Amino acid sequence: MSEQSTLGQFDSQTSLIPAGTGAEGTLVLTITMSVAATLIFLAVMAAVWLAWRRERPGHIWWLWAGGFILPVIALVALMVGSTFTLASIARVDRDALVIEVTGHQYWWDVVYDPDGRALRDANEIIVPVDTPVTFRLKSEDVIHSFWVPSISGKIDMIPGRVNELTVEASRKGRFRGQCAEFCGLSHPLMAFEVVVLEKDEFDSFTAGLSDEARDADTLQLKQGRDVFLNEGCTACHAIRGVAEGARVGPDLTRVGARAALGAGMWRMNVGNLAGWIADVQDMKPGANMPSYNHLSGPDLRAVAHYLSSLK
Amino acid sequence: MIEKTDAEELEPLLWGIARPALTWALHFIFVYAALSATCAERAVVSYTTAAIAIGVATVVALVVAGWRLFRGNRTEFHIAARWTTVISLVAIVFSASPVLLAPACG
Amino acid sequence: MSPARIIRIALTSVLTAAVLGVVTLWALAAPAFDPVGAALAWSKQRGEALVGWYASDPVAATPQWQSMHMRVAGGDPARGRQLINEYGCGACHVVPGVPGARGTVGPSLTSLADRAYIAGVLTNAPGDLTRWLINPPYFSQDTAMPDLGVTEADAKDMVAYLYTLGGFE
Amino acid sequence: MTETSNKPVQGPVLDSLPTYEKAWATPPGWRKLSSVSHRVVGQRFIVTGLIFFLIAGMLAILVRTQLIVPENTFLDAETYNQVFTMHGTLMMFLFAIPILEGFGVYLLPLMLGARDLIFPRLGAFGYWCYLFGGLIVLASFLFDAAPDGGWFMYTPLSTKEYTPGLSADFWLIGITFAEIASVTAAVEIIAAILCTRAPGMSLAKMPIFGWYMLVTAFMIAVGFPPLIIGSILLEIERVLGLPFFDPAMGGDPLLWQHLFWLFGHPEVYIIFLPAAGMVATMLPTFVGKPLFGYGFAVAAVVTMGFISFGLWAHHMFSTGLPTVTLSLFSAASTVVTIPTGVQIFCFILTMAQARPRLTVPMLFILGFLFIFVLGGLTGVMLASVPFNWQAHDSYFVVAHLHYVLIGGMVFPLIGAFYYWTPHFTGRMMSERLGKWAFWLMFIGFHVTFFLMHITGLRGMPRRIATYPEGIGWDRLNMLSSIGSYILAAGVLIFVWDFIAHRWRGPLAPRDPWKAGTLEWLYAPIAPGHNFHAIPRVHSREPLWDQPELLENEAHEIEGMLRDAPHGRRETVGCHPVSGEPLQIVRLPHPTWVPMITAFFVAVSAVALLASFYYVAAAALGATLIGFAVWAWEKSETGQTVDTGPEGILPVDIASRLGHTYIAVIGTLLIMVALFASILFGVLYLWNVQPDFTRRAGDPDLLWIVLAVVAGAALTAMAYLARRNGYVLYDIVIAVLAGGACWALYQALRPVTPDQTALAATLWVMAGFVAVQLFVLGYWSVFNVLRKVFGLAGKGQRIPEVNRAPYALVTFLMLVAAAVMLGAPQLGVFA
Repeated sequence: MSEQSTLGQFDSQTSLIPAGTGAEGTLVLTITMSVAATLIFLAVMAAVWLAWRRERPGHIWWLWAGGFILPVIALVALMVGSTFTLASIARVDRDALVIEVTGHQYWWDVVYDPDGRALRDANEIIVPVDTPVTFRLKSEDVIHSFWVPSISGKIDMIPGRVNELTVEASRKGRFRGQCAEFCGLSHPLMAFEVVVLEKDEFDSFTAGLSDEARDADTLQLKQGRDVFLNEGCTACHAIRGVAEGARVGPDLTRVGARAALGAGMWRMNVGNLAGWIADVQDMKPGANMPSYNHLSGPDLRAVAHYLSSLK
Repeated sequence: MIEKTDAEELEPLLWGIARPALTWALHFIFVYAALSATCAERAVVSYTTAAIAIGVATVVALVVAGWRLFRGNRTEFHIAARWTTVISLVAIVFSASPVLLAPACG
Repeated sequence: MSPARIIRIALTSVLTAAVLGVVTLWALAAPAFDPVGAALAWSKQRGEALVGWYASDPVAATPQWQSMHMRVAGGDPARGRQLINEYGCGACHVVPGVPGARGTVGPSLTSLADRAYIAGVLTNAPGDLTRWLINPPYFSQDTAMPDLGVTEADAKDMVAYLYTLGGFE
Repeated sequence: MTETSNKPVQGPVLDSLPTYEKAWATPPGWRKLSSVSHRVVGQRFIVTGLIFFLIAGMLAILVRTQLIVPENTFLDAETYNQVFTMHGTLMMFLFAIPILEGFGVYLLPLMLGARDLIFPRLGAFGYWCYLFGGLIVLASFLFDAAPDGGWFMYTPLSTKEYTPGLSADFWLIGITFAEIASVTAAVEIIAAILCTRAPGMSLAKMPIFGWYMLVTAFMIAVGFPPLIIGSILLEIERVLGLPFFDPAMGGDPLLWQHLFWLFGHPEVYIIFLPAAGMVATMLPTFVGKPLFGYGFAVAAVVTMGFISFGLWAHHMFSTGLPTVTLSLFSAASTVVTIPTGVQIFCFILTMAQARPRLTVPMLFILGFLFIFVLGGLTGVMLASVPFNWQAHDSYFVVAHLHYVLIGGMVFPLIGAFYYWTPHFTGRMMSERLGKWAFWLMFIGFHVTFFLMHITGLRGMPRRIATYPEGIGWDRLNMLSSIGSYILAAGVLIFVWDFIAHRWRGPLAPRDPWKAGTLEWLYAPIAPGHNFHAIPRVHSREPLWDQPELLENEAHEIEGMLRDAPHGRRETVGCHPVSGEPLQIVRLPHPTWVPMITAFFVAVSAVALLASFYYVAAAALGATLIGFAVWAWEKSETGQTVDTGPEGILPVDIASRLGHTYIAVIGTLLIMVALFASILFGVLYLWNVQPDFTRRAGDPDLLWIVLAVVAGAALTAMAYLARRNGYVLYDIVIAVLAGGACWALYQALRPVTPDQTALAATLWVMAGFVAVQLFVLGYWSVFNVLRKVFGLAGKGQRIPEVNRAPYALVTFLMLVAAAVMLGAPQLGVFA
């Protein structure tokens, strides 16, 4: 799935071009409210202009009409419209596909089928098109907010609480999401990508996700894997089949397959990966991963190649 | 204009202005408390009882707030009392509307 | 309202409307759609061509050997800048002109063209730099710079861009 | 009478009334710092507020410069977070409210016909708390510990674990300290509006600015306490580690959001209302006709004041609250449009009565109408929950909040500066610079903030130091930044004009704008004591409807209380509703005590920051002593003063209509709001975390009953003491207060506060009731000393009359606390 990431892709993170039922319903509301607001604004400005030119005092019913009757009518219409849109959007579909996303300081832990095989991945969420998906949103440290403008509105991820939202992507493609609740130093660098696939492509992906990481077949990749095992990376990162159990950092079993690195902020390639491993704190200040700048040249290259080979 | 400006003339009018607004405040607190009681994890009351309680509270609030809506003449404070009542009545209805529209906590 | 005043108001309102329209269109459009930038680049290019023709008087002027040897045949700096962003060089190097290229793992590439050697191993010439980019470990076993799988064509464009960083235009 | 020089001079100093002028003279030179006159303190609030505005404005320019291009390296992430947090904090807490209070403190006595604000020393104390608190918050930059958690400091990011340094403490302690100024000013404005009006000015004939400030004062009294309690809880969590907001220990991060926004939304209406009050005062002046629909405006202001307390959770739509609760707050957020609409249409219909004069303040009023209406409409859009899920915490909200705050407050404020500066300095500000400032600000504002609506809908989140290139935000942000420079240029022109007009501006004539309200009675700069004689008022625009006020010399108009025969500062106390004179209020002379007391509070705040807890405790002790010295003066109840036309009036009466009684009721309103916020916290945690309710042990029921009994006895004694002020009653009250405190402590001993959030909150509730009891005890001991040293005679029982309601409310709090402590055990609520 490592095609072009949404970095630099125009309109990849906008609520004006919807690609999900939530965003579509809201866009209808946005447009109607914007048009109504513009008309009301022009009407009030016309009233101001009329009042400016008028010499005789206005009538009392102006106040009744402008201050009370019209607003009440407009507000009732707004309330009815937005309450029904809310009812249609804010439903939690019990038997829909469940994906659990847990917010950490500056990255996203994604678990497919959490109640079943609990397959961990990170920072890139694969979703089938035209099928309801229930996101189960949690947080491990501070409050984050899960927001993919193209697909649906945002829901906060609050520690100690589980928020659920059922979302249905209506168009294939890659859409960019970003944490919308200020969560610390590298809050601006905490993005993620939602990849919407056909139903069968999605099934093959989740099947592929379950088996272990791709084997290191060349000499350099084997050296890279040994560096990964000896330099303490396994304390935080897990690779299924190589090093299990660590949950502190993102799961790297299919890290090479992700289109972006560092929670959606850099293109996934050997260059960025080597720079990231060597100097995380400079690229993402405040991240919980230390900069591994004590690796020798060949070791750094080997582990970078090994990780980007894990497709 | 009010000729007699002593306190006895104005006091009831002041209360006429404050009463609807206070009624809205108490009604809002009641609705919020009822919704919190039924939608929170502890679920002290069921949703239907909360909805009925809110309905009753709304009717009571509308009566208390709108009690002296059509009395009083054209003087400034009578207008003020009447308008506070009108705005508060609409606000009370709006506060009660979610319960009537929404079938459950959701 | 005297006619002069009406004309003045009409003129100013049309002018402001036009300016507002162009600016809004420009603000909302995608980076690719950049009429202002394209116009600027076109006029700059035309100007350079004109000046260049006058300056490089085919008969009398002596070619500047110094900058000639840094010329990369068929290298497109603009595409090179884009590729540097694609390959993630910014993660380790500071590359002026590439947004977000502020890595401190490798040396800064500001004024790379003025340097004598590449990574202390190869001379700073177009051919060497291109070969270095294609497979750095081949030339220096212990370098930390990985083999990014850069194709020859990409390397040429990247070198063309890198040589715009420094003394020689 | 001094001859007309080319320099503005302060009021006619009459040689014929020597003791009077001497009594009201403001000490010259640096001693002016000890002045407590509302004219001096008011101008200090305004100038200090303006300075904070410029600092915060400069921070805004840094933010916009950082966002001008994608991936900019002008500011690193750490500095950017500090800059935008301080921009929000300074603007909301240290500029908006204090500068409007400054205008209120300065203008209200002049408009209502009083010689000075009702509690001058309290006003001075409030200003010093504001200045010291503001300096503490600003000093955080020097220690590289500027708060960087956003101006709302959401937990758990702002708890010790994720913000280890002192930055959050600087915010919590500095802001809470600066808020003392707002809360004291609120009590003062309530008492001033209700108790010190000119004879004949009933509430129906009060200028509309009075109604706006009265409703704002009540909103501050009820709105600020939730934040004060929230800040105290968060500070206790950061210092003592009690788990209020830790979900693992039975707390809830949303409790902070509820408490903060219970304050947050009323605060933005507290910022809007005084500014709308200024518009409602300036607009009729330029139209030459009274405000259209005075009754409508009063109704709209009152209902807006109430409904603004029902909106707070529209800041929390995306936190996953139940949908029906979201709809409740969505409904309340839409309904608040109606009072706003009524006010706007009152202004429009006022303008319709005649062709308004296009002066600079009028330009800013038109700017206000244009921008605020647009901001209000985007606000209604945000009230719709689904749209809010897309727009919350995006730049759409940044655009909306700046439209309603800059449009709703800054534009009227700058219009007010142009309108009232002649009253401060005696010189007019320049029309030409004013027009330049307006148009630059208007255009710069729209270029900056209108585009942010689109940037927000295009998905750009708030509070991000950099954004990736090419997603669709680059050019919009560049234009916004350019617009912000134009806006800054406009503001700088206004500031230059405000400074330079003091020597370059033309001399202001008497009543330069042909206004109707009383503050323009004297030729600018009015004398320090506002009125030589307080005139009787017959309508809301005395200067229009009573021509004799403007025809002859201001100091010769006939009125009451012309002289101060015994050299004391006095003003007229009136009946709260009818405005008929009721008493003479003796006002204090310039004194250093408020400044010193505020300094001690500052020392305790800084010591708390530096965690020198003993020094902090000592400084608080010194503050208490400071208050005692402050109140240590001979009671003057029972004396009488001949006021001329209104006859002989008593001084400082001890009754329910007295100004001190109304001030105590105002203070009780704040105390009840504080207690209610804690009660909300207890009920919220009890409701949201059911399995933590009794995990930290059960309070001792016997001691709870004893505490309630002690409280009941206390209240009975307090009401007994009202009739006859025996020293014995005071002693018994003090002992009972101590006993009730001890009983509460014993009751809570089995509950360990650091086990669960509910236990910790119960301890804070008991602590608050203990503070109330301590105040009662301290009050009674102080009474004993005053009687023993002969300062309070037989019939002088103001303290006793005022203490009775205080004791009753404390008893009710005690009962409520007892119910909260006892209920879980008794199985009333499982």
